[in-house]
Amino acid sequence: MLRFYGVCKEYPNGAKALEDINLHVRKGEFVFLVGPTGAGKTTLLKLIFREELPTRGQVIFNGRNIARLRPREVPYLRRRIGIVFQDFRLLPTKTVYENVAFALEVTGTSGREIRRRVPEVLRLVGLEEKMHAFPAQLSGGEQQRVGIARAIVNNPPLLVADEPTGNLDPNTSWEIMDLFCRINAAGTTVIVATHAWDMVGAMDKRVVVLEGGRITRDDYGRVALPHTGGPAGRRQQETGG
Amino acid sequence: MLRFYGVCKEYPNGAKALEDINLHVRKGEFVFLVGPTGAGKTTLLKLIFREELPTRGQVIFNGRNIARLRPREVPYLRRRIGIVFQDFRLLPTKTVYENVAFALEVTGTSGREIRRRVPEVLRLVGLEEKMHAFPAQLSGGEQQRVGIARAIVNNPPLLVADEPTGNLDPNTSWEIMDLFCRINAAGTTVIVATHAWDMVGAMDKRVVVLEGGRITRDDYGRVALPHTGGPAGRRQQETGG
Amino acid sequence: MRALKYYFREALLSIARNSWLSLAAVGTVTVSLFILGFSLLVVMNVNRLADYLESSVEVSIFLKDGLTGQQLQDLQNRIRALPGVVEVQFISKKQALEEMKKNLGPNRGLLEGLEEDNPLPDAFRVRTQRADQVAAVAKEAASLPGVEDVRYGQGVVERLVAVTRWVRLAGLASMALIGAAAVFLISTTIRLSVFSRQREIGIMKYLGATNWFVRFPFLLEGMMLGLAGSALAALLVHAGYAAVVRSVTGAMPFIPVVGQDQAFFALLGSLVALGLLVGAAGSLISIRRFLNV
Amino acid sequence: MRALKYYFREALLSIARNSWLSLAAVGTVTVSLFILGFSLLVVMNVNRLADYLESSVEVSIFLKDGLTGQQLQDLQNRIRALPGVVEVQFISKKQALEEMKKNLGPNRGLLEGLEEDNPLPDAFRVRTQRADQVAAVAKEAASLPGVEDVRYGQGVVERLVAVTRWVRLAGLASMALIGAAAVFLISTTIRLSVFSRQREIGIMKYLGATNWFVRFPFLLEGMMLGLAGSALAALLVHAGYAAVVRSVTGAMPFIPVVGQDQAFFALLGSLVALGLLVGAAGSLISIRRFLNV
Ligand SMILES: Nc1ncnc2c1ncn2[C@@H]1O[C@H](COP(=O)(O)OP(=O)(O)OP(=O)(O)O)[C@@H](O)[C@H]1O
Ligand SMILES: Nc1ncnc2c1ncn2[C@@H]1O[C@H](COP(=O)(O)OP(=O)(O)OP(=O)(O)O)[C@@H](O)[C@H]1O
Ligand SMILES: [Mg+2]
Ligand SMILES: [Mg+2]
Repeated sequence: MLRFYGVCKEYPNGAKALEDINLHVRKGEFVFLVGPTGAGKTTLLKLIFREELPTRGQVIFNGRNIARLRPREVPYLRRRIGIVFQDFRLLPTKTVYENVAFALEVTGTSGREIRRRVPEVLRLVGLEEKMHAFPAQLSGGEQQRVGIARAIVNNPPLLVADEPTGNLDPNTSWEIMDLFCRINAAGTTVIVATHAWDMVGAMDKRVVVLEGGRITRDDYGRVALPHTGGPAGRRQQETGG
Repeated sequence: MLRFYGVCKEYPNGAKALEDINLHVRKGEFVFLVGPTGAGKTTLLKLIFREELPTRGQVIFNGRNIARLRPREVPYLRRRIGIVFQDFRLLPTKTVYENVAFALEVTGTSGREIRRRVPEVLRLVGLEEKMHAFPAQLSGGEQQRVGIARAIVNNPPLLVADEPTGNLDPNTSWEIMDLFCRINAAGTTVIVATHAWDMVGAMDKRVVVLEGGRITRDDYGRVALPHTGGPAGRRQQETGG
Repeated sequence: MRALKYYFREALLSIARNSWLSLAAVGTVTVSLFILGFSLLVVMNVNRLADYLESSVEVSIFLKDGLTGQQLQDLQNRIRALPGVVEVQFISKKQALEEMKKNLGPNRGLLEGLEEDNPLPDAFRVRTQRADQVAAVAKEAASLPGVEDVRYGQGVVERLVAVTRWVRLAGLASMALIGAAAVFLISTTIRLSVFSRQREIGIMKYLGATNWFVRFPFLLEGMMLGLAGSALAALLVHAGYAAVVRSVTGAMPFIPVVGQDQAFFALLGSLVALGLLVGAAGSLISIRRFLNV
Repeated sequence: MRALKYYFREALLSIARNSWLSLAAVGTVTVSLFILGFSLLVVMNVNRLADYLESSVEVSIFLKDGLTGQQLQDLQNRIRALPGVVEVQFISKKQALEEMKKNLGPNRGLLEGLEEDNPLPDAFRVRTQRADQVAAVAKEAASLPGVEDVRYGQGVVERLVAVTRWVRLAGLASMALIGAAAVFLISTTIRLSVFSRQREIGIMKYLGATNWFVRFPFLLEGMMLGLAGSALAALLVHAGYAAVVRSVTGAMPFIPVVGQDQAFFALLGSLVALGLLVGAAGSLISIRRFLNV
């Protein structure tokens, strides 16, 4: 479904974010993308929905080279991808309800369908009470969940989530991961970039590790955490490495 | 140093964020503020630096009622508080260097001192290479660290950090916590709102738990995690609770 | 249908929620178009005045003595056929003397006793449509048989022609200028208001909105703000001009003014159309650069 | 010192980094003030023309026959002392006859032989400073000893007075209007550009910046943009007006125009000052509502 061939990304200011990325995500897979801050996770995801174009190499989605899409085709690509942004990207002048509804309006969904789907998905992320609040009136975690609701509301074939639990407490984080697993089980391909190693470690999914713009590991199954959970453990590891 | 007396906060739209908060933070303390998303952590911190005013009750900082400050005194209050914002709040038209320097410019620090301090603190958070990038050219974690650098650059007597590691990988998160500990050891009072229970659990500091706008626990020492680290564990706990 | 409903709801919501921006835009449209409309009316009136002045220039064609009625008739026809001539009036020597007496006022005694042996000639008095046709008419008339002499206020007419031509040109130029300024000011304001929502536009695009889906509410919004502003401007021009005309015709009934006739309402209509157009075009153009994401 | 350096650096950096906003602001200032400046010049010129027309109105004071030189001298002094009188010219009966002959042109033969027994009276011809003083002067003069009759173009003068008074009023009113419009447009643009940086202002306040610390760079920025725009406008007005004056005096040398004299440069100076002021005030006012955090 999604393939990266020798993809490099260098930003105009000279920052090299990705180097020679080769990756194949099959339909129905659940992939964790992990790696230290600044490793290039967000950049990789941005290449998928064409926020950025690769400097070299190709990104193929459903058999089409994303860089070669004509401008008018781009919206239709994006409608097939649900995106949870690291910086939320909520529309500040729209309420929670309207923000989620927007993803449906865009595809021309009927008003009745919108009125049915939106409250349903807001209930899934636990925000039915904040339906008519504006983003500025929400806590960080609530905003993040609005972003998640918006990404899944139109059942996209591919879900791309960038750090979807960074502002959530462990309980809510697990609920969201559960939600992703259920969506995945229903057939949606899911790619999650995250720093939550504890969850990654416990969830038994494919894990792609990105470091300094390169893929350094691509495994299925439980992975060892890069630290042992405390300051002492981390220091040990540091002197050891 | 900081006292809350029967503080309530109800937002104009009717959302009750805090109810009857009584809290005393002593000079030199290190306090974790934890709790589920939407519990009121950010609201509590905003009351400290007067982004919001309490609906009832009093917030006393160094013997002065913060709500009673005259407008012209507010900047001087804020200069004594280093703040890491949950939503970063970097100045988009300033480079990383300028963003950090701004906190010093505000206090009238000399140019020489600024040129000395800023690179030093950027090195502490590992961003010396990104000094001349603009916020939009940074990864989420990098932006967060700029916010941290800015908060600590002028050695404030009180450091207030809202979710400072939400976008950081575990290694970097531990480094930042280490940094906070060292700052705390040097005499700065530190209040950190966070969802990183694993770190809170491992660090042996005072922990204030906020739930639904009320303080439900205020303990020193290691606390039990609210979940056991995996989907199975969480579900167990859920059915158990 | 459904989409249209969405577009209108979005546009109205956006106007309401960005009320400050909307007010600024409407205010700018109103002020700019009010100035434009009023200046246009001033220019129209100055032109009307110039027309009036020009048409009051006369050529006097003095005739030889002793022409027959038939000759006079022929001559009158030939003069009337000259290009630009709109009125030909016959002034007999008797009428001429009466007029001269009137003009001399207290010195009219000078002309006493001339009635019997009137030395003044018969004459035709000719009006042309425009002042710059006077010289040509005078020249043609001078070569007609039976014409003794042709006179007109040479210096004055030339001046008048120069002034009115200049006034017309200046009026046209300043209208073009003020019009361009109004368009610039309005579109700048609308650009600024779109600019402040740059991020929103980007987000919409990332959610799979087509360009037209993003653009349409902005287009509608621009048109509504433009319409509101220009309608207000038209109302103000209407009311203001009525007041001005009232006081002008009160103080100076002899001055011809452009009334609230068809041309006036055409002008108001154009103002409204301009506001609508600039609002629409301003939104479309300014949103373009943010759509490429 | 250090702070001042910081303020200037901030203002310049902000202009450079928000180049689009800055350009929009400068453009708006330039266009608005150019229109204002040019309209002001038009009004000044129309006023000058009105003055010229008014001052060419004359009162003719016809004298009784047989006054002595001493009496004439006394009379002239008393007339000169009347309020508003700027020029008194003695026209002897002989001069009057010559003039009349000239005016009659081809009909001058009418007056032949009158030289010996000239029926015309001696007269004083008086100019007043303003047309509306004519009537009063005429009335006063009529009651002086030795004066036979006083005449002036009654109907015409009254009209002229009405027109020029009206033109002056209308000029003043439209200047006030266009001036207010320019101030509104400029300050709206500056407000919009500050508005788009609302969040930044809030952040600065949360970092402990005093109001003045946040305000000062904006103030400087507003002043710089206002200055740049108004200086450009002044240059354009200067160049444009020079071109207009050249072609007006070429086409109509008889029309009095406001030259590029002291008043002209005072006007340009005021434009620049206005731009600076509105830029500064606009920033200060618009930033105020964002400072309360
Ligand atoms: N628009 C940009 N212009 C220039 N450099 C950029 C831009 N965006 C990202 N970078 C740089 O590219 C590198 C990778 O950034 P990216 O956002 O992909 O990291 P990340 O893995 O998502 O990190 P984090 O976990 O902190 O979000 C970083 O060094 C960053 O500074
Ligand atoms: N400006 C506001 N207007 C109205 N309601 C608000 C506003 N800010 C926060 N709230 C509400 O107050 C409650 C507490 O919000 P707060 O931001 O303090 O939570 P939090 O503990 O920081 O949560 P998180 O961990 O998700 O950041 C939430 O229910 C939120 O919706
Ligand atoms: Mg990222
Ligand atoms: Mg929060």
